[in-house]
Amino acid sequence: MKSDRRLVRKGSLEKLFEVLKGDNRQVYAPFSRNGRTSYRKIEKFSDIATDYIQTTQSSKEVSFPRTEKILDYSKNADGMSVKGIEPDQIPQIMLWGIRPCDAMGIGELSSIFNWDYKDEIYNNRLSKVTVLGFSCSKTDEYCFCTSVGGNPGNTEGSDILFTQLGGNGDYLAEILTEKGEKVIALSPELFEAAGDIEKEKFLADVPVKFSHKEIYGKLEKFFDSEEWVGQSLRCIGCGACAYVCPTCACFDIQDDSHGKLGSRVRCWDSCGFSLFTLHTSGHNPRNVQSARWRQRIMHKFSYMPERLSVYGCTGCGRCSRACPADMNILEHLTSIKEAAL
Amino acid sequence: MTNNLYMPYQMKVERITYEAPGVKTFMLRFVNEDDQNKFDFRAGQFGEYSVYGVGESTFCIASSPTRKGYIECTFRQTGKVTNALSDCEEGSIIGFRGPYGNTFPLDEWKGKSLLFIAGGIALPPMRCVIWNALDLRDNFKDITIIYGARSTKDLVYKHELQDWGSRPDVKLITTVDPGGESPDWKGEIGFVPTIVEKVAPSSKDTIAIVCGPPVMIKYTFPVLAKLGFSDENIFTTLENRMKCGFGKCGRCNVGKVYVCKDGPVFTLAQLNKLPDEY
Amino acid sequence: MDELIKRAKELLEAGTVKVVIGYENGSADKTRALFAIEPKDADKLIFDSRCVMNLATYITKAEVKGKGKMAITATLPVMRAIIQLASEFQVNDSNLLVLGITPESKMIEFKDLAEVEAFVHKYTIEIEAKYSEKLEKLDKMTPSERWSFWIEELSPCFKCYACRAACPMCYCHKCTVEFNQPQWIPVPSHDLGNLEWHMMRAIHLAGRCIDCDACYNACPLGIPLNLLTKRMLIDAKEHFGGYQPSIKADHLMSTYKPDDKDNFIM
Amino acid sequence: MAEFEPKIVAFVCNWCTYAGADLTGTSRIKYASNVRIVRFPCTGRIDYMLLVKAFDEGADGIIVSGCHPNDCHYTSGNFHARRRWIMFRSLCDFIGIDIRRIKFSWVSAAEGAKWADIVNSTVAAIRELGPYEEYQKVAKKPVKEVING
Repeated sequence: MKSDRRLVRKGSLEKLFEVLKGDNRQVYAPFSRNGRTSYRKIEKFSDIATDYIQTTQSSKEVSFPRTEKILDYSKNADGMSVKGIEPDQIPQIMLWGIRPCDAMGIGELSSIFNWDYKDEIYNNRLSKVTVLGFSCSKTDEYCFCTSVGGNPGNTEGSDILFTQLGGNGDYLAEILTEKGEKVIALSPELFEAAGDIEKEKFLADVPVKFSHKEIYGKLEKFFDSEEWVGQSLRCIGCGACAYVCPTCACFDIQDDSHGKLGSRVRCWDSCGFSLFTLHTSGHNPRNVQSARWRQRIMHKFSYMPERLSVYGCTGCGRCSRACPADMNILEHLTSIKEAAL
Repeated sequence: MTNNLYMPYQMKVERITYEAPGVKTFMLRFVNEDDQNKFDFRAGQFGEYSVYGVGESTFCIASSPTRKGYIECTFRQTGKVTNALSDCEEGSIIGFRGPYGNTFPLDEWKGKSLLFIAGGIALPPMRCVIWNALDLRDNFKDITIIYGARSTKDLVYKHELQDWGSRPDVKLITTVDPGGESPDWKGEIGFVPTIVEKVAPSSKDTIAIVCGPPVMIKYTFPVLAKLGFSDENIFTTLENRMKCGFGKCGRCNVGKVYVCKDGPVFTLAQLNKLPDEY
Repeated sequence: MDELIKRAKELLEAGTVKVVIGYENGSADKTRALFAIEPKDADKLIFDSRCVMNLATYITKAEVKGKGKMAITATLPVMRAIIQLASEFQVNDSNLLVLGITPESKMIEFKDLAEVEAFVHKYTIEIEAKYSEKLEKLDKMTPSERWSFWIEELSPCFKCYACRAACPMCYCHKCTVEFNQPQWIPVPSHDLGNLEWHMMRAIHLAGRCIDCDACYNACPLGIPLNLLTKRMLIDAKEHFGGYQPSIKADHLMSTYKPDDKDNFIM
Repeated sequence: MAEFEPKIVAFVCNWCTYAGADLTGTSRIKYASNVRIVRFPCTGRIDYMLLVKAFDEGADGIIVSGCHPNDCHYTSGNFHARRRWIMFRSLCDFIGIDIRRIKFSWVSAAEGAKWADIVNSTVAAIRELGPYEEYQKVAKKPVKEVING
């Protein structure tokens, strides 16, 4: 649908926040703590962090929590009773202040959970989320959304996209979906008519560093390259990159038991861990860090495009910012682009 | 929730058979009759078996799809879940979800001879196909089974081996590794590849299905090639670590191929195209 | 650090070592580990105040160790880690050469690890004032307040294990957290799983932690988990007379004194 | 509501305290029945994680007991254990685990009466403190449905 463009006064944002918070809805927004920003449930408008280029953690945790119950069980005298999770236990969530790259990531994550088998647990949770995106006016050297099909004012994935018109100005609101319209309906008076606004001039400038098609083509023949070994030598094999990534979906399934009661949970896992693919026999198909690093890159830029027709990277640059060993994905992709076959 | 992919069927352990040291076969029946009526699978598929409070573990369905009303699985006690399964008694309730993965193309094999080569604990995935083929015996020409284990006590399905051995329409060759024989052992002594070479089954109109430890498979493929089997006519299964079973959890892939969805059954021709990461 | 570059080149050219581990410029204003294998790679070596990552974490990494004899640019915390690792038989003179950097930023090349130890022993491990203050503040709280503090502080932890990966002392191929028979520590990251993981890590580092803050620096969520190990260090000082890594001496937690404190035992 | 009965897990060594507890019984000394005893070869074998697990599974208090110094069946197991207890106790205190709920003692095979005293006094102390709800709230807290609030 053609997006409806409205103007929201700077002072109206707080009013909108108050409206959104009510009536069995929760607002999740960026919150700063220990110098890091992540999404959490916000009660007070003033708690929302504003001074960030990109949040430390992606908003993935809202639709794909790091630990998520998939069933409950209890042992009793008659045997076993097992119960699934009811969708109405999940509240309506307003996801406030996410960047266009994160919003694009929602689509990529959804493709993983919906190719072939449809993951209803994920879909249910996502159906309760309304995405209120905020365009980027600032960028840093880690950003590369424009190289992977995004841009600082990308509307993809958002229900409403807000773009601030200048440093301290009002906001252009692009209402993109039905969910977005429902938000407007909650307090239409906050959304004024917008004149002709050239949104692009208020957006950050993110230079294109490569084209993802170029990387895709290269990776097809790159599996046995020595480049992986060189790149991964300083990788220390933690899961930080995967856990802050908006599109990494690898998970583990674990049982959590307390006496006769317990639940089965789905929790995040990372292809960077050495035991990720370890067989019970002791055999490990990816037994060196270079194989694990290769899996991370290949999965995002070769396997996903081929199998799911989407890329597994939104160019948010979080993995590079979070990496304790300074593995920089942009730099590594660029060197793959330039490497001789 | 209507469609929770992770929700297992409740299964009752109806019969436990001790197969070999640390190896048991469970016969499982659906607690809910509805589930049983809806359930259907094909030879080669696998499932996720779970003990509540402990976790899930992946292995194949070892019974034939032609035998309705129950499924069987055979597992060796090695990890957390298989140990907990092993502690189950007859009557216990466990979880099972599946079936997942692709299947052995038995329909395409109609009118051909079948050669089964298995080693050790790898007979269970093949047992499913063997019984499936035997139940539809008229569809196939010769059926040959070559099965080897470390020692006589490690041979699984001892009763069925006797059964197959006594059938006129099956040629069964069992073997144990040198030193693994008991005084009354009447089968062959030697490693599986050696025995295959010795038996030298004909490759004419024949499909070879090979399952076993990596080292056995590695040395069996060249023998089969020498006997004239084409890569397209050699089938095997890959076993990778899995959590979900349906292409989401991200750990079983070999390159772009997901063992849980595109496998576990592969022809040698397909395997040759995969990167060396399994 | 021309001296460092020159020496690294010599070592690589002569084949004395196969790899020199040091720092190079990284992205933004960060520095990162450099593995110089060809002599020309050594041109990228740098050293300045931004170089805080503990490089000793790499000397137990199979992919690095597998290259052959290593030389390492080692600041004081790195040297301490090396000595502790040597005392646990993870490195020795035959596979490691130490190019030390003194707190005054002077390079000194050590003949062997015994010399490194002697150098390390010139300094004691002191808790920085800003941390002492935090610890004191915590000590003044009631146990219940501390409990709430830690549950809250640890709640963001998503168990990426960056703290473990960055720690030079966490070199086990299979960590306690990965043992599942029995399942000592719940795998999912929830309050209990996070609490037990960090408790376990702190206690396994008691008497081994050289206080380099690598775990804290690595944590993508900025959790102050180094307070736990610092507390262990203070206790070691109070009860066992202090900790100093040493190749030959007994490990603090695998030895005892007949007169260890026992006023809490009935 | 019925009076709170503390659940107490005692981790004891085989050679001294377990024999001591046995003596308490054969001497017909009556003592509180709130204790579940877990027998170990030596206090040196008692991993601190076991104590944490006891709290996980619902214990309100813990007793750890072994041979007196110099009496260890394996010469020095209890000395090593003592060092670990010092550190463990301090860490627990720092994390905010109520260390009044973890009691350490030396009880020899001849001290049947002392064992009864320790159990009785521990039970009384824990009864005073009440159930360890603070810990149980965390241990049994259902997995968070959505991200941290």
